[in-house]
Amino acid sequence: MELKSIIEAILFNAQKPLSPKDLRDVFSQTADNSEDLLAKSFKKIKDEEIIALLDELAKEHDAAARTFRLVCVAGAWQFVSQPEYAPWIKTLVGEKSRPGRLSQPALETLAIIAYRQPLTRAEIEQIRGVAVDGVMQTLLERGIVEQTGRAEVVGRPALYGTTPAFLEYFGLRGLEDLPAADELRKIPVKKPESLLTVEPGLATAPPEQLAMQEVAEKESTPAEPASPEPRETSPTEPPTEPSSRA
Amino acid sequence: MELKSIIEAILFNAQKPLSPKDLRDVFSQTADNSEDLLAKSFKKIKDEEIIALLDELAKEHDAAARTFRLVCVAGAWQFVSQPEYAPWIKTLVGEKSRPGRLSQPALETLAIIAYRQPLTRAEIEQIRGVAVDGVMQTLLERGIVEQTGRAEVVGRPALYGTTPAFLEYFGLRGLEDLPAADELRKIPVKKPESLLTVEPGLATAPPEQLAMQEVAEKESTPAEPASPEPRETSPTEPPTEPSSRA
Amino acid sequence: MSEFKVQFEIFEGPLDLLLYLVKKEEVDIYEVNLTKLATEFIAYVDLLRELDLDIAGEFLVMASTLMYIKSRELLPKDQQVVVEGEEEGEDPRWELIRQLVEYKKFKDAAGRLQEMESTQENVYRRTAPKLEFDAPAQRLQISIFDLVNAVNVILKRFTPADTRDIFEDKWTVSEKIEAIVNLIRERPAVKFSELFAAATSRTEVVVTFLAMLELIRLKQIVIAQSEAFSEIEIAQAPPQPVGPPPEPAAENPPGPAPELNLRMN
Repeated sequence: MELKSIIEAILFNAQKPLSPKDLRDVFSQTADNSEDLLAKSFKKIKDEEIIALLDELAKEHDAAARTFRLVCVAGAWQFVSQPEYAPWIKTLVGEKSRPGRLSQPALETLAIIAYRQPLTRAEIEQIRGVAVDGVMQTLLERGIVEQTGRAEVVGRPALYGTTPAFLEYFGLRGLEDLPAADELRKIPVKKPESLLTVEPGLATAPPEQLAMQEVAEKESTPAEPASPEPRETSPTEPPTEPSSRA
Repeated sequence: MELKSIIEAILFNAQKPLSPKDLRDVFSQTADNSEDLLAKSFKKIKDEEIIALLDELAKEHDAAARTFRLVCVAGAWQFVSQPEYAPWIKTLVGEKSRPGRLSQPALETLAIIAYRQPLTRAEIEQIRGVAVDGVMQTLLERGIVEQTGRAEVVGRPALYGTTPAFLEYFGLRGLEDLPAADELRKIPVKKPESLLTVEPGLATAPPEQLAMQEVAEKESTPAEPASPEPRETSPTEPPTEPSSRA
Repeated sequence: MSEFKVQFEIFEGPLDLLLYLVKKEEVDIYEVNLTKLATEFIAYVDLLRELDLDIAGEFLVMASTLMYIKSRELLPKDQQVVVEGEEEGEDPRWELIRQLVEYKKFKDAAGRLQEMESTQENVYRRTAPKLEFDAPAQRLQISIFDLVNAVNVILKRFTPADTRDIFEDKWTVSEKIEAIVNLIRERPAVKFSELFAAATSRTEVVVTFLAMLELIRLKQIVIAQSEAFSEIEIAQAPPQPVGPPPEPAAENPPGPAPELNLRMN
């Protein structure tokens, strides 16, 4: 019996998703309670070993391409069915108890928080261009967003981030699994050195100069002093009051 | 999507074993509730078709040789884990505090099955004189009795027999090791003219031949025959690890 | 009017409306003619104002920003006012495009989240059936004699007549009981097989067996199996306080036979 198989068997019989630590506990307890030498030999397994085997198992099941997969959601592993079988499973086990779908504004706000966390409400509003009081309320109430701290700036505004429930709701292993995470996490577009005009007399800059990549790869602009953003990689938006708003 | 895959997905998510009829019901209900053309196309599937696919699936899973298999017990299909993973699964789900006693009806039913297998439920009921649905369920769930085939008579009723777990529990090498197996197997049991109304209390009442009084007079009678308290003098406790575990 | 209102509410904010207008132009955001965009946006907002609809403040702010951009851009470059204090990073055109690009990315991300949300609705997690881990091999507390006894009970229940057929007068259970009792008085332990070794017919075996069962039931003898597969031994039960005569079966242990505990644990 391989360790990997035992992990599979445990997960197969679990009533809820199990973390590597949960699995480690099962091995350790079984070692204590059993006379079996093999069981005893698994007394101390490292989390990393378990995780590596879990990843292997998941790959095996993906390759087998059956109707179920082994997935990790928010750090806990579970067997899940492929979504296309939902109609029949629904008949069998009934409708999933799940809160209603999120509205478009809530999804947009959530996307901003997910990719840019932690950030303040003002920063969210700057990206969305509208107030987010109502949707923030919804997201906080549903427990997919939470206050994670306070920005070290004047007024010490609250910083927000996503919760494990967020990962569960969207079936994500972790934040790194968010689609296009690399791209969206960066603060992408910075102003070119000088704007050129497209046509004589018109001030609109030609697209080339605005090409995002050029700018994005330049870390020319220093982080705003007001920025509460702790992540060095993403200097944040300037605080909310641009002159253009006046 | 193949029908076979859908069957797998259903069974994978079932909380209890499903019969071909259960599966048929899931398909039929889903057809009613769904707009999906594929789902609708499974409105009427024949049991035979389902059974054939179940057999195929079971073979596939056997061939995959993972830690679980698809098995049919008493006409109902379910995914089960291979027994060798029991120590860890036991740790996971916890031991039940419920004592593993069998009720007298269950015990009698088990005895009948053990000595007279394979036999149908009707035959068991004929011998016991009462319906055995409840106790059969218990015995099947406990895995000491299983469906072993089908009788080649009208209706092809299921035949039941004891499982290897039964032998293991009693430490028997085989059924031929059952005490007085030859004798007890042969004793004819005819259906009584009228079903005896057996009061539970009378069930073991000594028949005349046993002339208990003689013995009782000679020997001191135990205080509480009903009490199962283990006597510390009894050399009963077997060593903790039976050979089967080695 | 209500039609407009509905339409207007589709937009989450001015950026959303702007994106919509850009999309209508079928050009990349970077290539959009901001002047034209400003005109359309302002027309939209003016229309809504005329219709006396509530307009979120953000739309008005955006409208004024766009008007500013438009007015600037209509001037030849050399006549454009350089506002004092307006440094790089605050060019309103650039600022607007940057915002639009940024917003669009998150709007797209929101779209992907939405897809994941609806997929996830259809992902069912396997919840294993509840296992009863009093698995038979571990937890059943019955002995094989309980089992045999049960057969015996059934047989007796049915066939007083049959038993008479089987148990010829030659051997009676009570005689056998006495024989066993005598045997175990002489020796501390008797092998199960010994009891039957001398049997001359199958009927005698059955009678002996029944006798033994009765003695177990009466706790006159104990039966032990030191381990699985080992030979079963019979011994005299330790003396017990005298009590009432044995109750009939209902209270007879359906569960553990005290003498033999074959738990496989």
